[in-house]
Amino acid sequence: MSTSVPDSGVAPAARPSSTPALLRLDGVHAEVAGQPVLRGITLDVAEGEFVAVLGHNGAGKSTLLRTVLGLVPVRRGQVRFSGDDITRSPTPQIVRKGVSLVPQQRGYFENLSVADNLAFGARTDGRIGLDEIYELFPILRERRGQLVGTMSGGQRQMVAISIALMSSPRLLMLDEPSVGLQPNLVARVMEVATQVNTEFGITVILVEQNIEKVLQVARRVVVINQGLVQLDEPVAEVTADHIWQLL
Amino acid sequence: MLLEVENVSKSFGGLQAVKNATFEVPEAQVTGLVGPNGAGKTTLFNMISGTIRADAGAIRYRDMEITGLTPQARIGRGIARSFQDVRLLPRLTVLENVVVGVQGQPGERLRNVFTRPRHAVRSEKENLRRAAECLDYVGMPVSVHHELAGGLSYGEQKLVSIARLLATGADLLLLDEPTSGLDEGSLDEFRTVLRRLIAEGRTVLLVEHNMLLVRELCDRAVFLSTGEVLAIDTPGRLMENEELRNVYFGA
Amino acid sequence: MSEYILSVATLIAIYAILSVSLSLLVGHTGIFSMAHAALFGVGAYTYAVLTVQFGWGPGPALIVALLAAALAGAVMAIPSLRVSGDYFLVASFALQVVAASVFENWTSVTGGTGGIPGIQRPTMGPLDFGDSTAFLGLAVGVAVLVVAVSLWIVRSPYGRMLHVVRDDEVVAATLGKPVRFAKVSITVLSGAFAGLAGVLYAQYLLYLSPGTFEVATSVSVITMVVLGGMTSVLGSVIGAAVIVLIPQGLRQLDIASSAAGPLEQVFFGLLLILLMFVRPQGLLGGSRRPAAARGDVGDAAKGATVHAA
Amino acid sequence: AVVMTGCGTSSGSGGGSAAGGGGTGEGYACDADEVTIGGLWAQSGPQAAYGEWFANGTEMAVEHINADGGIGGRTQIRLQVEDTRALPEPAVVAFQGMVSDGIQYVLSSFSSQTLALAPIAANEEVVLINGGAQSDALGEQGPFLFNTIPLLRNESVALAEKLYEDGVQSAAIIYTSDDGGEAARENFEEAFTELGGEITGVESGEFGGTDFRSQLTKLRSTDPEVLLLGAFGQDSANIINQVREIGWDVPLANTSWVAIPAVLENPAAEGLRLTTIPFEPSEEFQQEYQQKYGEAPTSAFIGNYYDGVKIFAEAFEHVCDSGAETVSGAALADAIREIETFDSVYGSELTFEEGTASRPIDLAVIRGGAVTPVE
Amino acid sequence: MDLFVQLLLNGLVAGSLYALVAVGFALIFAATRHFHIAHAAVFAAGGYFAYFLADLLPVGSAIAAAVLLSVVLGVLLVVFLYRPLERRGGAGFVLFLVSLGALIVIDNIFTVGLGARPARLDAGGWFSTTVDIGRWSLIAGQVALIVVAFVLFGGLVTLLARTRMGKLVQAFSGNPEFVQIVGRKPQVVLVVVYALGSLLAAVAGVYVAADTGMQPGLGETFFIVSVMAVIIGGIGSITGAFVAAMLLGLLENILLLVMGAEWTLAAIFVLFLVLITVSPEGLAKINLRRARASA
Ligand SMILES: Nc1ncnc2c1ncn2[C@@H]1O[C@H](COP(=O)(O)OP(=O)(O)OP(=O)(O)O)[C@@H](O)[C@H]1O
Ligand SMILES: Nc1ncnc2c1ncn2[C@@H]1O[C@H](COP(=O)(O)OP(=O)(O)OP(=O)(O)O)[C@@H](O)[C@H]1O
Ligand SMILES: [Mg+2]
Ligand SMILES: [Mg+2]
Repeated sequence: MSTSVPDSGVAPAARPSSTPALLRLDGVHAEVAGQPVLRGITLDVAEGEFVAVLGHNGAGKSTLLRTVLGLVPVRRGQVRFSGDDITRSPTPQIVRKGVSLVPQQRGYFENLSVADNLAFGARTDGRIGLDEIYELFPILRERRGQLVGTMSGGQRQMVAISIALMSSPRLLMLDEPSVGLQPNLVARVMEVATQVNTEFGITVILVEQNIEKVLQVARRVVVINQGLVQLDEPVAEVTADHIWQLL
Repeated sequence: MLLEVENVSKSFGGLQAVKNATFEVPEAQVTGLVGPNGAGKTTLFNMISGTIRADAGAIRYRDMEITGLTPQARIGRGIARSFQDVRLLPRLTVLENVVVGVQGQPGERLRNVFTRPRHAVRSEKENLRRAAECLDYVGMPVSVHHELAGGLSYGEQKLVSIARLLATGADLLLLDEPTSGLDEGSLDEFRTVLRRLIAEGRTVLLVEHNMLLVRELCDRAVFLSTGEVLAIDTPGRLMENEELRNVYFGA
Repeated sequence: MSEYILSVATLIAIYAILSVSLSLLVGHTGIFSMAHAALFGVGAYTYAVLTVQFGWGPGPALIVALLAAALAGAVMAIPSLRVSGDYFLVASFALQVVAASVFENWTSVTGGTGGIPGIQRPTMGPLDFGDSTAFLGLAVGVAVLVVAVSLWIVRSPYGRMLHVVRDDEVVAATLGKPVRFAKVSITVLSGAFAGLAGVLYAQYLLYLSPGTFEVATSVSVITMVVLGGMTSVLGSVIGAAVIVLIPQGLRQLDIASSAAGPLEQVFFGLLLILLMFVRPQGLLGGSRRPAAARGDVGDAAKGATVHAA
Repeated sequence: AVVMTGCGTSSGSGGGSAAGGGGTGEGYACDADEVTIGGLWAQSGPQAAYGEWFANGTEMAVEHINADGGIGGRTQIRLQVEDTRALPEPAVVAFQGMVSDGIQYVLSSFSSQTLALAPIAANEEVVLINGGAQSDALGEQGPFLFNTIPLLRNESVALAEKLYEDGVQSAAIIYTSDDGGEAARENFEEAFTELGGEITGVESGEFGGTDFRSQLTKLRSTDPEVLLLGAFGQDSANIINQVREIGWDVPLANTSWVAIPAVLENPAAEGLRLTTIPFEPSEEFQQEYQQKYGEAPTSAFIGNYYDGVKIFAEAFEHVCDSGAETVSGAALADAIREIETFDSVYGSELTFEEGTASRPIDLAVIRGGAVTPVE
Repeated sequence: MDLFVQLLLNGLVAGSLYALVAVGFALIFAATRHFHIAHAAVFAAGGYFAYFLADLLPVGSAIAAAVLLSVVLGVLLVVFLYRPLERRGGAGFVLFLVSLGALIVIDNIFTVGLGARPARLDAGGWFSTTVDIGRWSLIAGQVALIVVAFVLFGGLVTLLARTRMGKLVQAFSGNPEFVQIVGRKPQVVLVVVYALGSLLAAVAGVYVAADTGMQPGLGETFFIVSVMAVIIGGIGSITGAFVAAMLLGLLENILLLVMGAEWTLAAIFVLFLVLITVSPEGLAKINLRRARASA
């Protein structure tokens, strides 16, 4: 049903920045199941930024994050992280460079216990350890022996977020982390995202549907539409209504 | 009362997911089922729709006990559900996904396929028309009717799953987090659909974490926590409740 | 036409019936059966035993053979009600081995490994199916009928219901579909078709022995179905033709040594591998590519894990 | 009849298809430079080891005849072999192909495939030679099937009689559940009990690489005087080992098919009693075979197929000598019946009785790694 | 009684053989969801390689080299067939058929090499020395087989339960893609799993070659019974597979007391069908209940 959008689209706003880009996408094209999904994404994210990505269902937000991580092959264009070309690097190698993703679905191992799951995120040099996680999600301490597959939808989501946080990445990508979470936890997750960004200088890319929430936490907004960057502005320069109209 | 849940319990191994839950769902209203993650909402849905069996307690629909019935029998009486994780059939087309919701199709009986082919064909036409209507109802354009459901975006899938629910003709609709992950546009669409349904006299039991939506759409809400019903009230009053605020809504 | 060509053409028609009947299960209902050779065998043996051992006429023997194969299909459906995916694959494997074992060891009825010689082809009025051309006509006629019925079925609402059952049983149940009945009825019908193929096979070969109805045959029928495209009824026909013709084609290569047989098998294996790389959706499995190619054996094991205990 | 591509067009050219013509009625031309005969046996699958012996015997005979200038010093024989995996269906299809190519004479083996071919051979009037299968049903398959191997009933009955004469009163049977093993059991059991002997127990196992120890353990508890092995090839060798490994010293017996190197060289087989169809090819033959195939020609199968080709040559000449211009399958079959007795590579004579070779059967014993006759 | 105990001992031997093949398959299947029917070919390869190499090397080295080669074979299959195919989106039946193709190819290549003669490995005189156990007996080769089966099984369980690699294998079995997202290499898991699984099967293959000789088609027979054990044991449970395989071996032999050998396998299969119809999750269901209760 996707009507084709000409490659030119809306040119992304030039983003002069004093710090060198941590992540740089240059005209990235990608396909899923033979269908073009990303059609030339160009995006720079500087170290320490907090970028929110918005867009319709099916706009290609998840695909964008998965492409950065090498889970979706790049057809055309280039992805650089911290100056290195990672366009064709295997996922584990990219992760080791310091990129973490909380996927939209199944960001955990159902068949392992909570504790075993968290161990996969643990880093010896980690700034966020088990204690911090258990403070954030107390239920996980209580249930540390339970198989994640037997937990409720929201409980699983907590595990997924925790694994990514514990890996203490340079770039943290969150794909709708609050889906299915109870309201007070949604707020907590947003707080934590802000906290790791400001306290530890972790660069954050957050995909979200809730515009108001996004504007509260992020410092820059990127809107994706039909596989292209449609808007790319600092939060200060956009309003919810403005974005509403784009969507 | 359309649906009565009385002292229903369910344990998984050592974990009691639902404890003596009792509540009612009045006809032609939207009743919310809210509560923290892991409260037992999905588990309750599973028991009402018959995909799992309650350990104890009774479930009544239109004053008839349905506790022991199969899922097939329950939908036959007019209870239909959606899934937290959508569950469309990705290899069927959008229209097929909806038409399979229609109950009592003569063409689904192998015997009729051979012995009464004309009858089956005629009613098939009628069913397809009805499915198309349901898709129209949720705002899906005709152009997507023959696309595979697997290729739809998440939001569209959710709308199609509601169309499928409508096609069943059921009176009681169980919706499990129908809006999570929907973009703002689709959310609007969903609101409209739900209002129209209620206006038509259907009954909805809605699981939802989006409290703005609950407040806007629900007449009453059941608050569930660690498997127990803590309160039943209007959404507005529930949200003012200090205790619930702490465990759920947040400051 | 030479006897040879008639013979190969007849085999293609018979295997087409068999593979179409299996595609109803595998492609349309998601029942991955490794026991199709057993159903085929039940039809063939019932017919042969009744006509040769008990002197029945071809008509009644045919009817009983179809019923027996349908019944065998019903028996096969029982585990399919409880398990799916890999579990059923292995369950049907077991059924296949049990059936083969019965064909081989119930010597007093099936003649054991010695088999049943002396089967006759039927005559119908002026039509003598002992004539190879007439028999080919019969086989093709039956095949066309089976294909037509199968196409009609998979395109009916009943077929659509099978697809729902195939893709998600929980959803099917919550939509009010009679999941069990759907599975049993299609397995019974598929069994009857396989039995029909078996009867034709007995009449074609005029001799039965258990070797024909072993796992290897089930495997080659599955190959026919997958080759043609699991959800394509016509594809199954093509798959059958290709699998029957391959050894005939290789024969023309005339590799004259004792290694010819194994090399032919090696070639067949390589072909299978190559096909899965080049066209996993099968020859006619075109339009609905991504999903069809994902056809899932691994389903039952979802959430299964390696654990030491 | 429509003839397969490449057939009939090159008659007499020395190409692969001088057989010419298709279907029944016609046949080989007496003045052809080359005629084709068929071979149908397993080249792959579990039975392929036997296929190799059949092939070797057949090939040697073809080479010998061709080296001597062909049949009647003129007609070369060409051998066309196809793999059947010992299954009936591929055999039938391949056979039909051979018939369409005009072949009038086909060597086959394995009971089930040969039983499937027999009615078609009769219908198409093509001679079918079996030198490997011993199932008794092969004795009643009409005028176009000739067995160059005695059937099991002949051997098993002889074995039962000779053992009983030796004073053996009771026997247990272990057999493989293939047609050969099955027939061996049935015939022996019937003959032995008829004579007044007692069968103390019967056990079976799958053909091919089975561990028989448990069955043997069970049979041991029935305490028979002799254990009959209804198995051949490696299975037979395995059973012999396993009998001794479980510490059972019962005397063993088997029919001639047991005499393969793996058994003869095995000290555990010492003293095993067996029927033999004395296969004593000439020194020359033995040397040639050894050189060609790297083993001694101990299997009688080799001889049976060698004879099968020789019979063809003799029958072919017989037909042409009688003034015919073509040699049909029917004519070949008649010729074989007329000639009746042939020289055999066995070193003895071969006589057909109702289509089945009657060969002398002796009782022997394995001693010092060799089959030694007993008086 | 004498007979019964001897049959039990024989059952233990058969069970050990099935267990080696079954545990290897269970590991591979649970971790990868590959219906690796070419496992049967790896089993056969163990026997064939040992048979061929015994002409060139002392028997001990030949066996070691044969096992190593089979392990390499198993790993090659996953690296060059399954993995690339998965990359192209193949799964389920597609992988099954490729595996089937590989089985046919490998089996027949050996047949060409052998001329279909049974490959009987001469493992030395010790192999068939009778070992008396009370009034009963086994041969030394059988005793060795049982010991090896238990040792390898124990080692594998320890490895899975105690090491990081074990956890990684489990993680991979649950969510292979997420393994990459947490920065681990899935190839490593695949290689380890196939190497270990193939090792177990190859050892069983060597034993069969030494005992009765390896033959075309033999691998499939052992494979079918072993897969059945995997299902009875509960897919994913290594211990379940081991125990079920042992039980099948014992049962197969004990059934001889009441029926002929031609029916024992059929009887086991019928029993299997009844069992999975009644309790689809196999023995693991019981395990799972216990695990939940303790959670
Ligand atoms: N496995 C798949 N098969 C077919 N199409 C797919 C698949 N995965 C994604 N797509 C298609 O790719 C497009 C982009 O999907 P993506 O998941 O990136 O969207 P999104 O912006 O994350 O949407 P949402 O907000 O719903 O999560 C959609 O049109 C979707 O239908
Ligand atoms: N099959 C199962 N085995 C063990 N525990 C289970 C199982 N299913 C659910 N649970 C547990 O039961 C509790 C209730 O789960 P349920 O899915 O009903 O929660 P929910 O209210 O729907 O939560 P959410 O809002 O997160 O979806 C949870 O603690 C969960 O861990
Ligand atoms: Mg997304
Ligand atoms: Mg839920």
